Amino acid sequence: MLALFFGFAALLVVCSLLVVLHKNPITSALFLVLAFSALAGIYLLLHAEFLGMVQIVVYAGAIMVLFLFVIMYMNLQHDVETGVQTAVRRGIGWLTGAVLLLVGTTLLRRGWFLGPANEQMPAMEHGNVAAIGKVLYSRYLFPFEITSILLLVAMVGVIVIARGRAKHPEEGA
Amino acid sequence: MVSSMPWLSFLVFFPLAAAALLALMPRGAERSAKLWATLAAAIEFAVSLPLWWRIVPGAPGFQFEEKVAWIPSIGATYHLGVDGVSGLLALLTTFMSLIAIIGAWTSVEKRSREFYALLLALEAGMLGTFFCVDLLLFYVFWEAMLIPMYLLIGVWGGQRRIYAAVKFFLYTMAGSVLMLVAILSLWQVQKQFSGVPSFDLAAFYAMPMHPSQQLWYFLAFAFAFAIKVPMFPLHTWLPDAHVEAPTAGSVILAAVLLKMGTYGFLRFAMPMFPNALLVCGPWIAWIAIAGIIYGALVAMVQPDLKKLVAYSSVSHMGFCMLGLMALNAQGFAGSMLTMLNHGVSTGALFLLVGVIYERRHTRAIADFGGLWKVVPVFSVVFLVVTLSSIGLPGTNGFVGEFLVLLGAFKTSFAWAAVAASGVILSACYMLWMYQRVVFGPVTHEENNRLGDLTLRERLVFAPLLVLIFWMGVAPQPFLDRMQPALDRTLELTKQRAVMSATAAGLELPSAPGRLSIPPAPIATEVRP
Amino acid sequence: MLWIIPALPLAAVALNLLLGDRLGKRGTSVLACGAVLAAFGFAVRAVLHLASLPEPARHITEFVWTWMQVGDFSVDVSFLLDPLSAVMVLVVTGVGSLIHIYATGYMSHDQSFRRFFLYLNLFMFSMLTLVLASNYLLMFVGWEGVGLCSYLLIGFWYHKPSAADAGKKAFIVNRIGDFGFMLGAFILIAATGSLDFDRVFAAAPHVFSGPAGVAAVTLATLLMFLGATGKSAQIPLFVWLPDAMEGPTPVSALIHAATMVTAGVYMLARSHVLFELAPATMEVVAVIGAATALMAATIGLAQNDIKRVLAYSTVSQLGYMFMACGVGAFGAGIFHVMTHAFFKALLFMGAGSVIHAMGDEQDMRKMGGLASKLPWTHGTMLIATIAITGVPFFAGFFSKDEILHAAYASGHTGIWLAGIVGAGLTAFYMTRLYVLTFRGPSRLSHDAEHHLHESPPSMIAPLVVLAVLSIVGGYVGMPFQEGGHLLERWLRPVLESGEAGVVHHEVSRATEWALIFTSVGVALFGIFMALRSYLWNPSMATTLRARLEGVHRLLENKYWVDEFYHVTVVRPFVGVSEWLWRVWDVQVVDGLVNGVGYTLEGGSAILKLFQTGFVGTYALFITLGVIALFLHFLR
Amino acid sequence: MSLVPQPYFLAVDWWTLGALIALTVGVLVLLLLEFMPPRPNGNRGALVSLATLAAAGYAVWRVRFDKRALFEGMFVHDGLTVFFTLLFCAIGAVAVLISWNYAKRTRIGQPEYYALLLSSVMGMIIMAASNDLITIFLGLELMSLALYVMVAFRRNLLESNEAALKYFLLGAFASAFLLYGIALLYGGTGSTNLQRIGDFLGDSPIASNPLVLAGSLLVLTGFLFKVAAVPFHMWTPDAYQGAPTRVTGFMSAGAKAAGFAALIRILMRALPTLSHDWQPALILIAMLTMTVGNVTALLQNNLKRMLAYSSIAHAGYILVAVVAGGSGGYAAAVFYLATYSFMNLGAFAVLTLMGRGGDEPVMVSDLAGMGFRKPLVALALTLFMLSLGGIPPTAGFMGKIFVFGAAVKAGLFPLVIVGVLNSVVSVYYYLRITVALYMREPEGEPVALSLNAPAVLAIVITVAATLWFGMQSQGLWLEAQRSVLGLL
Amino acid sequence: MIPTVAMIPLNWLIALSAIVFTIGVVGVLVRRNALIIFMSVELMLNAANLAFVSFASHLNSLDGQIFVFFVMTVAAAEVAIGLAIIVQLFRLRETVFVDEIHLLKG
Repeated sequence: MLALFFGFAALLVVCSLLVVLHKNPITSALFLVLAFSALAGIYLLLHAEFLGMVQIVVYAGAIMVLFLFVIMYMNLQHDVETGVQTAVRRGIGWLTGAVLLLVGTTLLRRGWFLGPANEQMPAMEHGNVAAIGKVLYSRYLFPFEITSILLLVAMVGVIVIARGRAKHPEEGA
Repeated sequence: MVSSMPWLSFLVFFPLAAAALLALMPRGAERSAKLWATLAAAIEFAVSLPLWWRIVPGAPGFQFEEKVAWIPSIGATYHLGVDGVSGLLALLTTFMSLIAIIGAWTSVEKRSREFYALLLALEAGMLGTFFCVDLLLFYVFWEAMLIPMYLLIGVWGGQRRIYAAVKFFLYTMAGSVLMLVAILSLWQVQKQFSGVPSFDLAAFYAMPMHPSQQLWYFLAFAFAFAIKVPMFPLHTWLPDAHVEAPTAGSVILAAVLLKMGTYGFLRFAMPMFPNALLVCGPWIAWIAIAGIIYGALVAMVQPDLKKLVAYSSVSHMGFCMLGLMALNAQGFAGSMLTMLNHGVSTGALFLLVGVIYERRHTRAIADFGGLWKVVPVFSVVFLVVTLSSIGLPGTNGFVGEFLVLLGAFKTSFAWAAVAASGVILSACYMLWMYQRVVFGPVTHEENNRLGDLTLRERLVFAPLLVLIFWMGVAPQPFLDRMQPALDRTLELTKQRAVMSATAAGLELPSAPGRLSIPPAPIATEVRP
Repeated sequence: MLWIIPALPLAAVALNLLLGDRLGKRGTSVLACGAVLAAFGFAVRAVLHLASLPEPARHITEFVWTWMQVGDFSVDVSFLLDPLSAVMVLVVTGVGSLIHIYATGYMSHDQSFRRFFLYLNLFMFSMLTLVLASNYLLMFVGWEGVGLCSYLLIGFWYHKPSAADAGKKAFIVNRIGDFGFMLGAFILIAATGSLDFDRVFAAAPHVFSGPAGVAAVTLATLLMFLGATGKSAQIPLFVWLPDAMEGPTPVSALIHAATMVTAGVYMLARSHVLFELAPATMEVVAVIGAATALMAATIGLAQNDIKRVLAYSTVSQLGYMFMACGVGAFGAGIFHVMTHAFFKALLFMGAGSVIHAMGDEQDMRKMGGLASKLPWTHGTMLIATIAITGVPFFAGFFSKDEILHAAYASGHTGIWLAGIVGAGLTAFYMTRLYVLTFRGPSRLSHDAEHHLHESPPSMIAPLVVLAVLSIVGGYVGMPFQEGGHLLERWLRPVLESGEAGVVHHEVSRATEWALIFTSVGVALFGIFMALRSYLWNPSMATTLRARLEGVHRLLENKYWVDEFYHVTVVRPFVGVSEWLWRVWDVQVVDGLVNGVGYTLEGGSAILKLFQTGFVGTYALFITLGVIALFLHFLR
Repeated sequence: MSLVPQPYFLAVDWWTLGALIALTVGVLVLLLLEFMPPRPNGNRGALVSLATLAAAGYAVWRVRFDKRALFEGMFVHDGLTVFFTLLFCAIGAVAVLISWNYAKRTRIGQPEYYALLLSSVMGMIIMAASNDLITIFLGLELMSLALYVMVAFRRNLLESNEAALKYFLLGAFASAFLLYGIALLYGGTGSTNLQRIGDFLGDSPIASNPLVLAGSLLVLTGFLFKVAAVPFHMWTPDAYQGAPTRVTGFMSAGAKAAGFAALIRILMRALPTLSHDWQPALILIAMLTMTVGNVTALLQNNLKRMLAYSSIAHAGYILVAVVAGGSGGYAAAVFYLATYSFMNLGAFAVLTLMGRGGDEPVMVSDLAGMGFRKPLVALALTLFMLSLGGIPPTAGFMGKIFVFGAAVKAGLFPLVIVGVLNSVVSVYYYLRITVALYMREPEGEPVALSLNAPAVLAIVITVAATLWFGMQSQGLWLEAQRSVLGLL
Repeated sequence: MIPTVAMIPLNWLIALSAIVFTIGVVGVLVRRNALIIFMSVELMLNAANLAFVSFASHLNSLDGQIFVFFVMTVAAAEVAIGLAIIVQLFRLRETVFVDEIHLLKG
């Protein structure tokens, strides 16, 4: 179990790094898919089977396809990133990241402790899909409804932004 | 007028309403705007006149009080009231506003509706500031007043009007925001003390404060007021504002706006924080004295008439502050009288400068000379006003300065000795200026064609001259009206000093040093 | 009805202003002179009334209205007539009337005739207020009022820059004195609680006792004396008076000879109670008086402008008066004020007559031999000259002698000696003036010769009256009378109270005679020397001048006092002011204010640089912000 | 109050949800309008939006005194909710009014625009009404997504697109921080419900659990980003400048208010025990926010950009009140938000009138001489500037009184002094606008002013509110106090 | 009863999520391609999700998982709009490099 976790974790970290490091956007995107998949694996290990599935379906399946679609639509080549400016940016970026990680872990290493564990949790033997479904439509009905509006807005928004050229001469003058 | 009528509110809001109506007048009504404005100001002045005889000088507290809840949850009230001090200053305001409006008839041709509307709005703001006895309301008027003045300077001003207007606004505001913090904090303290939130002045008067606590409050208030006065070295907005402002603006600025600062000291900073006052008073007095001399010296070398008068204001207002810091009856009365005097005399001076500026479009002293021959009436008026500004006995300036110096002397010989040299210096700069403008041969050909004072201008100056002499020869009616209120303030200051000190378990700090001459024991032994 | 005396000229001023040019020259003359004459009439009436009262009751106060009453301090507008002010009011209205009449002739061709009389009446009002005031503050009103009129009248011909300058100088120098006056008054208020003469003097001996009290009264009197030096042109504030000769001559006669400049003496005499309490001040007064008398006399030796000679003579004579006050002989001082008013007014008016006749020429070097051309002027001037030089039986002799006697008698031998020398010098320069103007060969230009004419009767008549007074005016003060002479006895109710404070050294009759002979001898010697060097042997003056080149330069340039003041006071003041304005005010104080603005704008420009427009930068700052928050919690 | 699930829905619960229901219906109706034949002069979208907002407002108003907790305490109906719901409805209505002419004129995307606007309002309401981090997050995203699109609405304009991109990327970036923070808080407290978090932390003897600290810090970051506090503010000028003016107005008022509403609820409900830890940091942030906002605004020539920096500064003032805390401080913040919304919207409403296209960059110099050409409009703009500058007798002044009063009460004198001095600095650039309006002559052709009734109505409303709340602030203040006192 | 998932220590899970989160942050900071930046943001979101799930499993609660579910929804919506904006950007400027987009600044 632990070994599996380490494998997924390593895969996740490496793929994430490659997403950031790789020059070719398509490759980056593919690594991201891989990273998401690794994450799904970890979810499974954590007995979040439903999420693992959704992770694959939504992220690796839908979102990343969208990404790839866009990248290909744009026909992007390798990112050319040379010059002092880029180097400086990189240096600062990595340094900042390192510091962020450092301060974050320093704080957390002071001995954090978990909140109160839930005692009434139903036992989960074969996945938690049913439990999630139950909760989602009872306790979490309200946020669930919000997400529906959210997706509606996203749809409308995408249509507004990305539909064809301007129809009206005044627009975007 | 029945006393139940909101007389003070009428006084405050009538000009505002008139301003609104004026601003809403149709375009092309510029010509009649001045008439309507004059009418409004005249009505206002007429309605304010009973302030002269209806205020009972000896009656305690404020009179014609109007109190309406404003923001009850924080204890802010719309609370107006008047006493001898504010009544006189309000009269000065209505009077000088009328004068300024009539004085501006020919000088403002562009956008005159708006000009007069702003003047009237300014009048409303000033009256509100003098009448209100609620700290928050006071602050509202105090700041709101800046807007019309700012626009007057900025729109109808001279070359560098924008700089001057913005500087005026920001400088004054920078000072007053700290006062706002103090007010808010004071309100907090008051609420804890009495349990009832209130911005009412009386509530603050009734509250003892630890002397060490008072210092910061006092400094915050003093800073705000000192800028308005303006006290050296916070005065640099004044020359710019005066020079750039249109004549009417300068007149109002000098005549009334500067009084806000000294009035603020008298009404708020001093009685509310007496122990801090006792500590800071001598310092402020010395700064005031420095201002007297500094203003005079700098005025001496000004090439611009308005600037000269502006710096002379610094000097005169130094006298006002010195009188207040003397903390005795003479100093207070002198200071108050100097406020009125300065309002009349300096207002008249600015009007005079306006008169020649209107004709010659220059204010440089070097552009004039020998005017007596060309415009004798103007020169005579100018002379009288100059002498009043110098403080010649028989004119108003003398009585005020004398009482201030006397008051200062009673507190400290050195104050009076150094400050009195300002009397010499004022003669130097004013007479030198007068000489260069009016005496000598006519040096500029254009000046030969100057027209003398018109009938309207004579009518403007006549009441000013009457006041100059009246207040110089028989100032007692004025003194009678202000003194009880001043005495109460002084008494209140002393009481509160003792109250605060005892509440804090401290000994009362000694008053500023006195002359070692034994006080007058003789009042009875008079030779027949 | 005391108030009517100052009110009359004031009413004339008001009428003059109101009626304006409708008045005409004649109307103006009538109005102005009439008002002053009426005032004189009322004054005479009042004084007669005063004289009719028994001696202790000669003290009439008249309350008019409360001027100001603040706290425990109160001042009234109220007038006081007692023997001292009676003398002054008579002199002022009397000589004033004469000069008014004279001026109608003198100024008859001036464009600003009306304005002149307006000022003159205003001056009369102020001067009468000064002398009739019953308290220091009202006195101060007159005090400053005469200063104002002096300013206006000196600068009467305002188009002449020199006149305007002189007027301003007079006012400002006077203001310096007034500054002292005011501070002195403050001490009095602080000590006695009042400025009323009666109350101050009644309280003074009680309040100003002990070392602290003496110190206070010394300071007070010194400050008041500073005021007097300003008004009465004493060292160090005498510089304005010679310049004041820029004004029309009647003005010089009235203000700068007869009345205003003696206000200081009057004030000292009025305050003698205080001064006698402060012996140190008295010494100072005496020394300053003597020094002024001597110094002005020496300057007078070398001046060529007829009016300037008279001006320095005035300064010198005023010095005598202060000398008298300083040695405690206030009565002698007032006596000299009176006689001096007669003969000096006469001298000025005579000089005015000459100038008038000469077509506004004032340089004595261009005169000479006028005696025959201007007989009346010459005659009266001669009398006045004799009077001032101290020739016996003329007015000046009595008063000057009394002063010298008092100086000697009080033990101030040095002062006395200075007075004697001064008397000699006075005799010399006055005789020089007389000779250069009226005697010797004529040095007139052709034009002047042609223009020359005797003055109109309106000018001559006052001269004659004054000439008479210059002769007889001294007889009120005949020496060697038991119980003091007439004036002394008249003034006694006012002046005696304090006399106790001053020790009077009795001198023997013989010494007294010796003193008289000495002073007369010195005067005669001075006259003789002048006659010898300017009339009988004119070359001698030239030789003398050549021999004493340095001294002459020194005197001609008035010891360079003006220049000294200019360098040490005026220039530094203007310089400092310029610096204060251009550097301190504009650059430092305002620079700081604007500096705040510039700093903020600079900050704005810098902050704008952070806003690069790049998403990366913005994200970086967000991350840095998070890191900073972490660091905060890591504390 | 009880978090126990209600046995059944009461009528009042429907009313409490009325605003959200109305908005949802409104959005759907608007989207359906697309299928109806277009009317050349009609503006059905705007009318429907107004009706929707009115209905939403009415529903909440009807039950304004009730207190309900729904959906297991995720949605609460209390004073704060009522106050902010009404405020958001008002902001939305004014935004509809100022959008009227533009949307009508361009005739494109009319219903979509309004649908997005209403969705955004809905997101804001959810943010203010949520008592659970989940719904807060969802509300925030709903609001933000709608706003991203609205910013990008003039999609063929480079600036608009750039603004949207920056806003979007940084918004997502900040959301990630927020989300991570929520995760940590969840880990540290075992719940996402604010009430439970608060109760747990209140009972917990250990104050500084690093998980909670780090979590609250990151959550704070997320909200500080939304309200544009330094150093998370840098998106603001670009987004505000690039966005269509009406959108800028809407989001400057609405998004800020919503962010603060949620922040206030979180701080009051969930993290009161941590105030000791975050107060110094917030003090510094508030100071920096005021100073950077005001100082940078000094040299701006583009009006929208200047107002963007000004809005940053105002976030700083509100933060002062938030730092002061207590019912007074939060009430002051609420009060300030309300007044700020009106005056800022008003200012943008005036800007929408200017320029031919309605969205051209309006420079300060474009205002030259307008004061006497269009006196009333100029007067309105002046009033808004004075109010933003905190000059009496305007609402902005009273807002400052309450904000600084609260901070004074909390003893935060350095903060208050920095604050008031900042308000002086701010007055400089607000005055620049009046200088341009009244004291400068126009150079070249003056910018046209396209007056239209709805926008004028919007200006009249905002002017009235600015003046009324300036002179009669008692009512609003009581409401503000009640809103935070009656927090469920 | 605590299930067996406790075998994966929370420390490591949190560390992992922190590392991934940081990588995401770094990606946003160092890359100039808007798409990659956006992907990095997705990485950050997923790191948060990981943290949620980890906590959820250790707290024995479903809330975290539900949260992740909503986050995914949000992410999907966000991606749609974000990509739309980026596509429009590319249409207008032919670039997706954010350092070439700085019309608005100062």
